Amino acid sequence: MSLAWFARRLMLMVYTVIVVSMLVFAITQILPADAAQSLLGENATPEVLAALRTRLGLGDPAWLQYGRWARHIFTGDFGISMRTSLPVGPEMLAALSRSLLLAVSAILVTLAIAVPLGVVAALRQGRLTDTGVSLIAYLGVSLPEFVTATLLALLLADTWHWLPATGYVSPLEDFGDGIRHLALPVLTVSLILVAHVMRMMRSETLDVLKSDYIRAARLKGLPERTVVFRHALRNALLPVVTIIALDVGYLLGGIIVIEEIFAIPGIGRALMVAITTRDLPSIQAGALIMAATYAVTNTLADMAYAFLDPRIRYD
Amino acid sequence: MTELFIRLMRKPQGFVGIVLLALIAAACLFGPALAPYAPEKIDFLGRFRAPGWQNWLGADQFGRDILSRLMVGARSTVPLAFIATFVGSAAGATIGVGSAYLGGRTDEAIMRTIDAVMAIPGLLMALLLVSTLGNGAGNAVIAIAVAFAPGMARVTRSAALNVRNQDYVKAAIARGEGAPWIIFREMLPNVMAPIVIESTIRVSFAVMLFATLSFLGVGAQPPASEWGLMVADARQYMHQAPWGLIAPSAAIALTAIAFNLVGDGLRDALNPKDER
Amino acid sequence: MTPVLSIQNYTLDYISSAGPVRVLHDISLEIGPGEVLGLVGESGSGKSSLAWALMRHLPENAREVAGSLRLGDIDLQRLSPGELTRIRGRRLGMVFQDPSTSLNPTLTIGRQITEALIQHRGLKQRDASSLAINLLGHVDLNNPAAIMRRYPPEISGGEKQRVIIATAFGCRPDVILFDEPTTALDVITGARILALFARLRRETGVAALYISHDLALVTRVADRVAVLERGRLVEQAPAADIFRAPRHANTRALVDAVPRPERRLVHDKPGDQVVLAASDIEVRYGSGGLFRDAPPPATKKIGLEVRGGEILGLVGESGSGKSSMARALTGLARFSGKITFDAHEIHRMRDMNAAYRRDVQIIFQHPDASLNPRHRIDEILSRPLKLYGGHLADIPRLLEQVRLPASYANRWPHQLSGGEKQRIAIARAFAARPKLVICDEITAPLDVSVQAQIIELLLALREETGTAFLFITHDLNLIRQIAHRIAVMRRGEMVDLLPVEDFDADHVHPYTRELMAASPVPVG
Amino acid sequence: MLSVTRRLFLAGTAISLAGLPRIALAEAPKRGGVLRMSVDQAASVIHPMLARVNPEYLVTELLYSNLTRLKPDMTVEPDLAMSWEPNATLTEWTFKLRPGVTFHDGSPLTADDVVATINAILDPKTASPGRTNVGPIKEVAAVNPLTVKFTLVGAYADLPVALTYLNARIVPAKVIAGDLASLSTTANGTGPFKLASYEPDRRIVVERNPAYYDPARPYLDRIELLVYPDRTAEASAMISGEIDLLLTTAPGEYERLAKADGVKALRTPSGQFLNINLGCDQKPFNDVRVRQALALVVDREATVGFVAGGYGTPGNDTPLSSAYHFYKNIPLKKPDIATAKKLLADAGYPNGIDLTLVASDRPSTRTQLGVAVREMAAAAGFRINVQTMPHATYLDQVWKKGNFYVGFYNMQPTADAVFKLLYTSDAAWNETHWNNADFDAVINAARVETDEAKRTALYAKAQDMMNAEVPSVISAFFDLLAAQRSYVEGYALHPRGSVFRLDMASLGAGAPKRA
Repeated sequence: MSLAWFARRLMLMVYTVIVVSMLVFAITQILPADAAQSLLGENATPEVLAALRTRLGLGDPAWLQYGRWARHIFTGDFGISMRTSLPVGPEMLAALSRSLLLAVSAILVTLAIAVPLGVVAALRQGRLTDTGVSLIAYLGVSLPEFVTATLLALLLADTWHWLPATGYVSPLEDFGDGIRHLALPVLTVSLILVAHVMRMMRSETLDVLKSDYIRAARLKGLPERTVVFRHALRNALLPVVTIIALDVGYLLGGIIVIEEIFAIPGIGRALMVAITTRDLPSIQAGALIMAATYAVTNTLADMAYAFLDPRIRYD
Repeated sequence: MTELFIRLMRKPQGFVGIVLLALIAAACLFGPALAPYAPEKIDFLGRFRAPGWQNWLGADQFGRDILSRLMVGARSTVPLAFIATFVGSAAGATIGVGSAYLGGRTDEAIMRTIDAVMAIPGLLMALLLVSTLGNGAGNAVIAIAVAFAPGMARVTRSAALNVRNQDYVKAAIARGEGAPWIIFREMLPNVMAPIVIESTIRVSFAVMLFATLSFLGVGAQPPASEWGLMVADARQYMHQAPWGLIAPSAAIALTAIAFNLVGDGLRDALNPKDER
Repeated sequence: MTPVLSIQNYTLDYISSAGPVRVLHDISLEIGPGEVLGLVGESGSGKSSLAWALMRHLPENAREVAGSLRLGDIDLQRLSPGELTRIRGRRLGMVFQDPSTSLNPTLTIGRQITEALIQHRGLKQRDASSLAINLLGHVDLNNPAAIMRRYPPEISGGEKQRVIIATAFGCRPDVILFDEPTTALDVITGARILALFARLRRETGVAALYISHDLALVTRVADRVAVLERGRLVEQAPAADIFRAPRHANTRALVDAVPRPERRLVHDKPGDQVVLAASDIEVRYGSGGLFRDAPPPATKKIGLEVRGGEILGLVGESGSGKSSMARALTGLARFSGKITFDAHEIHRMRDMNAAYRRDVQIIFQHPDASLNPRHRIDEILSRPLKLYGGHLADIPRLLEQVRLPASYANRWPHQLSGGEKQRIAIARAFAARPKLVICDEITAPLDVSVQAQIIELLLALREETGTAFLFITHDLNLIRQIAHRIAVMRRGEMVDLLPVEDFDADHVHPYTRELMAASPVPVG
Repeated sequence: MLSVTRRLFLAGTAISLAGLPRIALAEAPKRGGVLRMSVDQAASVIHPMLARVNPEYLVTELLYSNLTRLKPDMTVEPDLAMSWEPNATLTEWTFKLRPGVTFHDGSPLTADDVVATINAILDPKTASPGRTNVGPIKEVAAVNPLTVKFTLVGAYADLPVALTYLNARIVPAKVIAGDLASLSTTANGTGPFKLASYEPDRRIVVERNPAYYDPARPYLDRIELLVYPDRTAEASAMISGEIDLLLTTAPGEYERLAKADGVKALRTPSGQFLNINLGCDQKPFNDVRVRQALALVVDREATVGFVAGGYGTPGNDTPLSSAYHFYKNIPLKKPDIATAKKLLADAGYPNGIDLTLVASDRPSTRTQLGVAVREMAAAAGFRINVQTMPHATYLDQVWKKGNFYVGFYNMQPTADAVFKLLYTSDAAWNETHWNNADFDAVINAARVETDEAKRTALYAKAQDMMNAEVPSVISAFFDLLAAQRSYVEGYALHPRGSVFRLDMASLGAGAPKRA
């Protein structure tokens, strides 16, 4: 893991962002029912539409628009929202911070639940615990977020009144209330993630338990406890770093629905609103920021993995 | 083939999965014939009728029979998810095998670009595409296929790269075989197993993604009885008529579970562990 | 004298879906104090199962049908899990086949030694560390304190095996099981490990069960040798006697199959005409990038000539570049340099025309990988016939040529044994009626008896067709039996190219000499 | 005599000052407290001239004031204007401004501000949705700092009503002269509240304007607006006490809210309606019999059930509901499949007719109406394919262009406003192209008629004409549904749907303390 390796990894990240920016721009450029129309709604008149289109630069060739857009983004300027007339960048980043709070909480909860369950299932392979864990896992990966969210809200909030159904309170303003409001969305996201991570954790643990070095450790006469905790767990946990990083991709997609349902003003909902109102700068900025978040997370995960795993470190 | 099927049926998850799939297939094939009511027949007096002898799974806000809508809706949910996965998998597999065969810098460039595209979450990609192409089931299928292709390309490519390094492929190259023979006769048959396993599991994602798009209002459109759309409609009345929400949710979950189970079963059946 | 380890009438079954399969029949063995018993057998003979039974690490489908396993006065079969941890490592140590997978890659070497010492010798961490440093020094590792802080991926395979040996000896067990401890290592490294074993044994007087497929090697390290065949013990004899006077027919076959350089199998002279001449062949894998240095070439300007009907041996350890030569000559790797074949000059892969590809055939190391699992045997054999001209009706003849029944045409590769698969690969190569066949380690994964049959087949085919061979191997003894000339490669360079008769001469390269010394020749 | 009645009828004075109903109350409303309320979509535009949807109208109403204000009975009361008076021909109107009113930045309100505001709204470059809704204004001029004179294009009796229009909030002249776009992110009005923070997709906070012209109001210290895009979630938040007031809810949620402890469900009939627009200038709807046939297949009572969850009133193909001042109670059309079939056959479609009905996806009731009508109409031989599309696409491709699609409209302040918006030949949104000269004449006569009885007769005639000729099928009016915690006092649902009067709201006993 040399400096060159770092540099290469960073280059890849930059390449990712560039490819995504082009892709997002290309897709949004050919959106039908152009932005000016949707901006003006029922009150559009031809002359007003024309004026607005010129102002938004919608008439220029695509590559010119892309160049202008990319240049502005490079300087940190994501443009002005067509919908709210506010600068898109700060809005999206603020939204992202709220989404990240949700995402990070969900990942922590997931790890706390999924890792022990996965390991236990692997250690009790084929027994009742394992079957139970597998059933939960199947259920988790087979329920779409909107179903889980609805059912959880129906039970935990409307029927049993344990948690607030929706809404967002910044934990910075009121910590307790903020956490209470995060509980349901975090639970929903976690349920799906737990299913996934648990399955991975189980199969990783099984693989590690089958490995030669675990056999060697056992035959060295180490107690089972030491074998599992010192030798197996560590190696089984390492790939989870990468799995979690890849799940961030799912997570970022999933929060679109979660935030919509739970009224969390995060980047997912910002994107959903932007897409329904054809707010081009917001769509472009939101999608780019989301993809960049994913790229950065993965780069960091790769680096963390390389740092933690001597196998990679000295390749 | 039959041997594979027997192996699949012998595993509990394979067995349950196959039985569920058979039920779903029956609903797709004979749903409209078996449904007790026309799926779009409205009944003013039957609005929000609870499950009972008249409507086994209850009725929705238009008094439409939920069971009938589910049975007919299977046709507008599962086959579409299937098609989307198939198209996405085929495209992804072609890119993956091709990339592995070409190797070197071309492979590197293709895969790095695929990685980059995968930085856009699937749902977001699908949303962007659907909003470009226009709402509707057909466009949702295209969007899901496009969203799936990069992932499939990556899975296929890693399997194909493995095969590419096998001596039988090298032997074919050393013999002077042409590229089409090597790709389609030597490599592809040997990467089919991971492709089939991955695709099967992805059908369940497709069912869910399709339902999610419909839920967000950009997939199937009313009055279609697509399951995700049914959930979205029923959500408004979930406190009045929770059965309207639960029935299609359960249908989605069961379908997804079925494909997951069969996918896992196939994984076991196609890679039989050696018995010492 | 009471034996330290005794196996009495031990019988073991594995339960498979087709019913129980017997893997060990009524085995009785004893190891006395300070004795090394060699256990030899080919793959599937049950030698590893015996080791696992002793270590109490049998798979779940194993059923111990009869017999007893005793370590001194301990009945191994009756140990509770808790008691077992006090026996394993402490009284009964083990050294494994593949050192690179037997150490946990994410724990430091120091940790992995000291945890055993703390567990079994009741030491404090600090004492365990200083003892570990001593032990590592004792197995001839340089700078043991630094090694303690390293992770397994940071040290070489030989060093890892030394670490494992140090751990095993450090706990002062009564008996150590060695399960093919040098098989995964290069010849020279393996020889050094054996020397280390000999020294430690002398010093500690530990008893050992040494398991190997290599009869020649076992006769050199063991006091007594037991030969296992398909789960039955066919012979037990002092090591010195077994080669000289094998009593059992199976043992004799095994002994005969062991390659010995002095027993030449080829007696003719090659022709004078050069079939293939290669000069300045350089192979590089991958190229430099923006942030990446180009890797060193796998072969550095190698030149060689193969004459008509000649067997040219190419010998080297792993990573020496010998396989890269095979890839370059068959157009599987990019290369620079020049190949002249039948007056046709080749400078790059593209220059290889159909005639060249027909005339130069390659057979690969792994029979499992060289046949497409999705093609039947007849389809596999039909390809060269279709490409180079020939009749599908020839397929039975091709099978017969490699001593296989014609009915095999309808089979799938997975229905064949390893040796049979390799025969199909040979048949496929000879279907093209080649002038030169490149054999890339084709016998390495096979048992010696199968290896001998394959060699016999190749030589017979050579008689019939007059084909020349470029025979790539790491086994110097084997190649000295059959080659006319032998090239020795090390780290991409050719250090020697000698007629086989000259190998005992003085002017051989020191590396070649070292290689010869490391290749175990049977005692007797 | 005439001029006196006219004056009484048309002119407004400060005598009927807002807050009058309060006098009847024994206790004065409690001052102070924080009201937390929810809206179902973000108020993403707080520029008063550009606001388009209810949450935006709410925010601009809190921050700004109009000259006049619409009362729940759809008549006007003074706001920034103390009084007004037309000339005899109703072509010139003079408004007297309230003295001593200041903007949030402390500068005084003058006639120049009013003139600049009206001119900006009328300027097409501003692209204000209110441009065609503030009345037929030709010219507006300041007579003196507290007097403004409007000169109209023609006679118009409803100018004071028109000036209540939701975009006609008065903004400072200097902002208009300077950076009008700055109002998208900042606010400087004369309204009861001042903008404290603006995060459109998360939370908008307004605080009491201490310099508001009525020293008694507002009662609340602060109002927080939260966005709850999901109706179910919004209702759950209300039930759990997260929010004190929600502006609008769905029928399904209304029943749950009505049952919940501590929640008061609010409901008022309104003129908000869904219709099916029929292109009267194209086949097949250029034949009145096809339109009549379609009108006869729709079960209006059932439609109220299907589309409005029972919370509404059946429509009779005229845009006036009982909430309008000039509503005429015509016997409700009953489904008559036989007659409908005969009409269709007469029109040349004995074997039925294939049609594609377009419904945009917002609000979802458009599609519900489409689905219900499709099934109802099937019996008479209408084979309707319902096509849904995103709202933006609909606006771009179908709206005002298509000949068979679902429309959705808020209640307008006057009968004239709704007819002139949708159904006359010169309507702003002449979607049906009915272009009935007789109808135009009736409407034009009514808008300059000052005699209440004659005016009622004219509008009755207009409603009869629409009922008979069916330029669009109007089968259901929605009731407005909302909810509040029971400790919220002084809030009443306004049938217009986009007037809120939160300056009247206060928190009674039992309200939670909020920082």
